[in-house]
Amino acid sequence: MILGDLLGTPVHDADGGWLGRVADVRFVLDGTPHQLMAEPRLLGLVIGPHSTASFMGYDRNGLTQPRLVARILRWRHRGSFLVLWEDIAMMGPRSVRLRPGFTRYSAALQKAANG
Amino acid sequence: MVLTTPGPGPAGRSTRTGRKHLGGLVLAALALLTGCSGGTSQSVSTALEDSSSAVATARIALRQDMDGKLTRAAASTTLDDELKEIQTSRSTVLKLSPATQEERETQKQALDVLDQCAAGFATARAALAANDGGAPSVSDGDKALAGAQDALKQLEGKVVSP
Amino acid sequence: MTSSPDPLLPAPPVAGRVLDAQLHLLDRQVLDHDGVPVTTVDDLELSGPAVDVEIEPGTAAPVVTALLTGPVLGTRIFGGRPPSSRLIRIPWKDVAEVGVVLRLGISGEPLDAGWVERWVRDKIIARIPGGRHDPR
Amino acid sequence: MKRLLGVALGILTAIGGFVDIGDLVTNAVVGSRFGLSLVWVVAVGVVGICLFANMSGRVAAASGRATFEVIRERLGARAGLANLAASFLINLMTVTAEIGGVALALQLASSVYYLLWIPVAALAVWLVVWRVRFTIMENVTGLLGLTLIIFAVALFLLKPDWGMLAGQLAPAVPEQETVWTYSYYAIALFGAAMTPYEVFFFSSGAVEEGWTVKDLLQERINVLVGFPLGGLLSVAIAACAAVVLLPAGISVTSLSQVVLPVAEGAGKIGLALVLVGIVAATFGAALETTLSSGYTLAQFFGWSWGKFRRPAEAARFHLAMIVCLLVGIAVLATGVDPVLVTEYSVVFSAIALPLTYLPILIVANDPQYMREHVNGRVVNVLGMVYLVIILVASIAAIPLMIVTGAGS
Repeated sequence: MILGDLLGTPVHDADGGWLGRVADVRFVLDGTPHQLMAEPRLLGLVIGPHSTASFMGYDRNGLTQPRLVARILRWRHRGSFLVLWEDIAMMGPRSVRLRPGFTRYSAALQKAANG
Repeated sequence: MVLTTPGPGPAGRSTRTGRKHLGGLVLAALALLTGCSGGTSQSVSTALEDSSSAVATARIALRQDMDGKLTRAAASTTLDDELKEIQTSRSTVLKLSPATQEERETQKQALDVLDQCAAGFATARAALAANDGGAPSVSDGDKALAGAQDALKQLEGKVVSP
Repeated sequence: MTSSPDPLLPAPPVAGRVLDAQLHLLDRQVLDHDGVPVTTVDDLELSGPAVDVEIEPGTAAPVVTALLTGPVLGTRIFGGRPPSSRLIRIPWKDVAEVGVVLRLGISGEPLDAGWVERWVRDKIIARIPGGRHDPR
Repeated sequence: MKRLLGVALGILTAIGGFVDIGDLVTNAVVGSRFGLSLVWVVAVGVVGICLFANMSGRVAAASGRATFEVIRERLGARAGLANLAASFLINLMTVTAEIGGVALALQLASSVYYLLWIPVAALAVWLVVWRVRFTIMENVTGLLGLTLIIFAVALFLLKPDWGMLAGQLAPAVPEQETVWTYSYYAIALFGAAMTPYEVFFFSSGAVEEGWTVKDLLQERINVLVGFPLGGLLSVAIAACAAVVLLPAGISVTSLSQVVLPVAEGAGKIGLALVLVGIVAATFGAALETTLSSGYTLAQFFGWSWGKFRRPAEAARFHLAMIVCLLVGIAVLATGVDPVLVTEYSVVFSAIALPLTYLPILIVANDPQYMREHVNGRVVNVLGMVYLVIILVASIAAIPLMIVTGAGS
């Protein structure tokens, strides 16, 4: 599948309850490099209940300036959370379903991991 | 839009320094908004205003030409530009469809004055083309335009928008 | 604002570098190994999972297999999607570095992603006198 | 010594390159109708362009990324494309206006009808874009554009009543105008001073010339000294119109009226100099806007771009510019008044300002791009203040355009 199909797709829990839309897709480079770089492995989905527009970088912990812009963008993305690949039951271009008892993690990127 | 077009010279200069009261301005703007939909006299007075700006420009250009401050190329280009302005105003006035006898009268007077302006421009351009010494002279052109300017001002005074 | 505590658990730590698709990959400039712009990342292709099929617990996570470019930009913006055969791919194995831009480890010249550029160059620009003149 | 020379040259070209057809026409129109009562807008606009040109130059020097790459990356494909469409169309309007300006100035010099000059001007623009080195192009047009200083000289030679001129400086609506036309022209002046193409061009130029963080100081001096002096030139244009045209009841609608005050004050020599200056300034701006249309398209789609490459190595970039010039010629060939195109282009520029300046402000704070060169606190506060001003101007522009019938 292609990533564009996934972004903005509605996300439901196991009972069909609406959780939000896919705001971003998180990958991790932790495999063995085949040639130049490791292939990015899908780590999980960032799900936003309010807006799926770009975070413009403000989901990174370090970015807090200018204050007003940071505040507005954070507010637009309030309630966003990360679910891991292990908690995803089904994926498609029209909907994503999570497994029962999935865990919501903070969507914030750790600055150190971001390099 | 606003009809107190100042005349040339220091008299005009002094009116410019006056400032309107803000409340009056808002009222004027509202009146303007409601009255903007049409009105022969409104369109005519705009056309006359544009034309008197054009004639005034042409007179400055001619005077500068006589004083040796302006090149022929620049002077004749200026006249061409301003004549175009007069022609635009004339076709605007011509296209109006006046509703009352009074408005028809206004339209006719405006067309007459604009024709006088165009004639003044013709004289002035011929003077520039005649390349010194010939007839008409540049000062003849300026005189013709001065006449047109007076006629414009008179009519502007008469046409008061509602 | 930053001091307001996040009520959610922090994500479990991972060993490698974390990349968010929108933030770090999509819409970034792609340069070849000589620093010549090739394209932008218009979309990404994943190795899975099968669309609308129940994912068995324990299934290995899908990986990014290729950068996509070309008509896929239009469909990403206006909806729909081009047939798989019309996707222009740059395999992930050719990506050398992900930073402010993505750098490839290869030359951009033979890539499918450059065919329009090559066509315009060969049919139009190179035929105008001075088209190959070095300005420096 | 060589370094000092570089700084001087940079400042001079920044002054000469500041004024374009938009500044010329808008300032003369405003001077002839509002006197100097809108000069404060020029001041606000100049501070704004200094702020954001400096910021975009810093982003380009620190990260090697020009403004439109940043815009696409931050706004995403969809909002980025909307931005591209708006910026590109406005840019195309500006290209058209600048080429028309070159042709009008050449008509004033030669009395050959301007429509005949248009293909000549466009061809000359293309040849320079195709062949001439970036720095030479910048320096020659910038230095020749400096002859516009004649506006300031002419102002002195006109021996105006300085006290009365100074009295006009207070922001107030003249009697024969309305608040609406006053606000409309305030936005037009603001748009003319802050035209987005200047930022596209400035940041792409920094990449063209291979600036690094070492060049930041010089860049800052160029902008902070050159642009305000360029702004003073704008004020001189308005003041000349206010002294000669306003008392005669003339409101400017053509380029010939813009130069009359200079002839009045400085005679034929002044006229010759001002025509050289106008041709150089509009020709320089035609080059900048033509390049900017190539830059924005290429940077959005990730094409290879730049005058530092052979044309064949940036084929789509060069093709896009050729097409833009042809479109500009076609638009002008319809006989549309270039001065009118200019007046609309500056207002539309004002409308599109937030689209350009918000992403720059955000990226200039991003350490991934900027490392230690992120914005300081003062710059951020100023940036936010300007973002609000820009937003207000942008939202108010269209309603004001309708209410005033585009300022008539």
